[in-house]
Amino acid sequence: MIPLYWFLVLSAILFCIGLYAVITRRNTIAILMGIELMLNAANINLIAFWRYLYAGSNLDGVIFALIVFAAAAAEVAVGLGLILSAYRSKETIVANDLDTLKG
Amino acid sequence: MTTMQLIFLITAAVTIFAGVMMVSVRKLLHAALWLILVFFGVAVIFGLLEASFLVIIQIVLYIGAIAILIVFAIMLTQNAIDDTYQTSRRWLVTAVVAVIALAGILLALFTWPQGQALTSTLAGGQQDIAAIGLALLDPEGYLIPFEIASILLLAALIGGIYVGIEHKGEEK
Amino acid sequence: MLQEWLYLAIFLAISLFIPAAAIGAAALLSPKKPSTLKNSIYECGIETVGPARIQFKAQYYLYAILFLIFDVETVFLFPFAVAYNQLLFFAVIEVILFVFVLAGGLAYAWRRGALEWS
Amino acid sequence: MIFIADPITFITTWLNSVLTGWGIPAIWVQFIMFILGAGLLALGAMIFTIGLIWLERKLGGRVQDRLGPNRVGPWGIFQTIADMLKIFTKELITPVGADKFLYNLAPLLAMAAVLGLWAVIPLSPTVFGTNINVGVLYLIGIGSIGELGIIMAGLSSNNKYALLGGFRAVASLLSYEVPMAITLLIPVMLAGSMGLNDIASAQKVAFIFQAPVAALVFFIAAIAENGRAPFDLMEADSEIVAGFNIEYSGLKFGMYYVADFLHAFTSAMIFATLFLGGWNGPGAEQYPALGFLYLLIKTALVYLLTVTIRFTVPRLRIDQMMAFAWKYLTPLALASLLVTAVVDKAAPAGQGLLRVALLIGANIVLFLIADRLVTLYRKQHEKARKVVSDDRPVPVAIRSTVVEEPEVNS
Repeated sequence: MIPLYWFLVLSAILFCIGLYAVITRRNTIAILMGIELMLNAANINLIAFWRYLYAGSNLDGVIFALIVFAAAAAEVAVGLGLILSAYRSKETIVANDLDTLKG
Repeated sequence: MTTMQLIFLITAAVTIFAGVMMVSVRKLLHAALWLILVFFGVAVIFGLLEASFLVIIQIVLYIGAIAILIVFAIMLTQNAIDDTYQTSRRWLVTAVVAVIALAGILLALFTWPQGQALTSTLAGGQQDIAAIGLALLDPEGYLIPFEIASILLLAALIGGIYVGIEHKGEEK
Repeated sequence: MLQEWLYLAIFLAISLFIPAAAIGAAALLSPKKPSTLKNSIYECGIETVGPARIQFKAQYYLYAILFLIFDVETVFLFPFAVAYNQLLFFAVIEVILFVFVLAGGLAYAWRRGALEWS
Repeated sequence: MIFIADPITFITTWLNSVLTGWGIPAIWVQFIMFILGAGLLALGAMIFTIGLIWLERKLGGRVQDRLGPNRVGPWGIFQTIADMLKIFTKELITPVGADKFLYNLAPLLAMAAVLGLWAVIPLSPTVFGTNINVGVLYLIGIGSIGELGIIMAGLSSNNKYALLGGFRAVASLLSYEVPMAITLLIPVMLAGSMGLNDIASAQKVAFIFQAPVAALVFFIAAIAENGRAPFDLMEADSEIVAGFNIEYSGLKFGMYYVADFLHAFTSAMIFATLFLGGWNGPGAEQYPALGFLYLLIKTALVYLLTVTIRFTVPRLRIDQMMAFAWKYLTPLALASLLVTAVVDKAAPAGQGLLRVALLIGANIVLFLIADRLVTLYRKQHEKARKVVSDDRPVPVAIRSTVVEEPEVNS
């Protein structure tokens, strides 16, 4: 059967790809996409640990992943809304150019 | 090597490839489509972990809703940025940082004493979704996270609409 | 459990393969005589003006947000629906609370005019 | 096992024993059976569509007082086959500037999103693709793959109208998916499972009698999900020429066409399974083949209704369509969910008929309240509209003087 650490390695690689996207990309939407990738990697970790250590006894991992789904949805909704709002007032969505706090 | 392991390896390879393409491709729209492939790969991984409810949620929520929202946002802001202006010049430094982080995680993982020994045989049955429902609504279980999730979603809905709606009269 | 998913995967692969095979066969059977005019973009008979990238209304985005939030809500309610027969009345009250909080969001969107197609 | 009672299971068992007899390992036998079953089901569904298209065109013709196809063969029955031969040999045009890969992938996804639904529909008590325990959510997930196909078609065609049509289509599909997903909760709740075969077998009393409002909402949302009249905004010929599939030709367009017709029938089948009891009927348990017949009859009734609606009702405006989804169907679906949950829990246990009566009563009250609210809302808005339109000239029909014909003695 598949050893646990295979899943963990996959999750680590995906997480680092997401991290790379978050740091290098200048477009805020692309940064958000990187964050989604990182959340997915975290979910793999949660489910893998749940499956291998606690599957018989409780549902912590699954519920945790469910809440992560809800948080990801909330984050995308508000994050993209902010990006659109910034685009409307500034005509740009490049992260470096959005450096003033006033609207 | 069993069939399961083979399926895992293929899925992992495809997922990682799609992830790399997502961060390296120039057009943002194509990056979003690669991201959808990553989501799909993660869904298959959930399937291998016998979490059928999460497989279908991954498809319904991530591919069906979040990815579509991202594509909408890209289309709405597409005049803002031209395709050649995507990555910053420090990409090499960042790549090194990311690889070092990965190496650190992997090192921690492989030096973890019980890590490699943990394997699990598959139960073979279907995931019990009623158990999730019972646990979610159990006051001694996860009722508080369940209700807080509703408030989180409400806040996201109100926030998203408040910032997303075009305020009349504030147009320049 | 994996048997069911294997069946679904095979089914989806086949349902992708059948139309692909049909289109492939049609591509072999059909004539291929491309011309500049034939391959040009259709725009009601006149020549195409400007690029195909057009600006969209923010309205689409508002609907997508509403959809996303309600989709998450429905997904949270599905385990409740499956477990419904084993639950007590108290659980139904909890779900009513859950739904009412989100219905408040819908009411807010309604009042803000986010549901109007302007 | 008797052949007549359950032919499919009979053949499967026979084939299974033959393959095992050849010395093929059990896992591979199952794999082969999966491929055979899935392939035959998908292929059967596609070939079935040929008849379906003829049927719908003929019915549509009759509804609109036309003849419908009547040239090729008796009653024009071979019309679709002629059409198919033609479309097979049409040139496949790829427009300039199109994103080749996505452009070619989109029709496949559109077709797969419809065929994939057949994997979970129980055709008879014993014949179903798989009774997976997330079957209902699978229906929603497959729907979202269809949306993905539409977005891809719109984006890759390099055409303004395709892009506009694609986004309109996706926005309306998203909007109607919300009430649809909420009403899907109700059969799940009443049956206590998400597997479609479990839901079908739980319906000793069809769920339409326990949740008529939910059934109505689901029916309307399903029509909208199919993109059929009166919700055919995405193909509004006069507004956005043909929507997202405008740049497709030959069989690639044909795939959208076939998917459209098959989707309508499949939706009717899902409705029959979720709310009309699926294969349930007298004697269906003993003779599964009879169950298939019941399912077909129920599906045909629902399908006939959708076809009649398609050919009689005019198209809605897009603002009306969106308002209908969000301001009427979604609140109604939420209310129906809560009412069903409360009444079903509060009803005394063990009394089947009383419970059903209570549920029907609650649903009728709910529907009347909703109707009343809509009337009030409309009155309010009509007042507002009158104020706006005061200054405009209002066309008044001039009543022509009717010349009375002299009575003729008969």
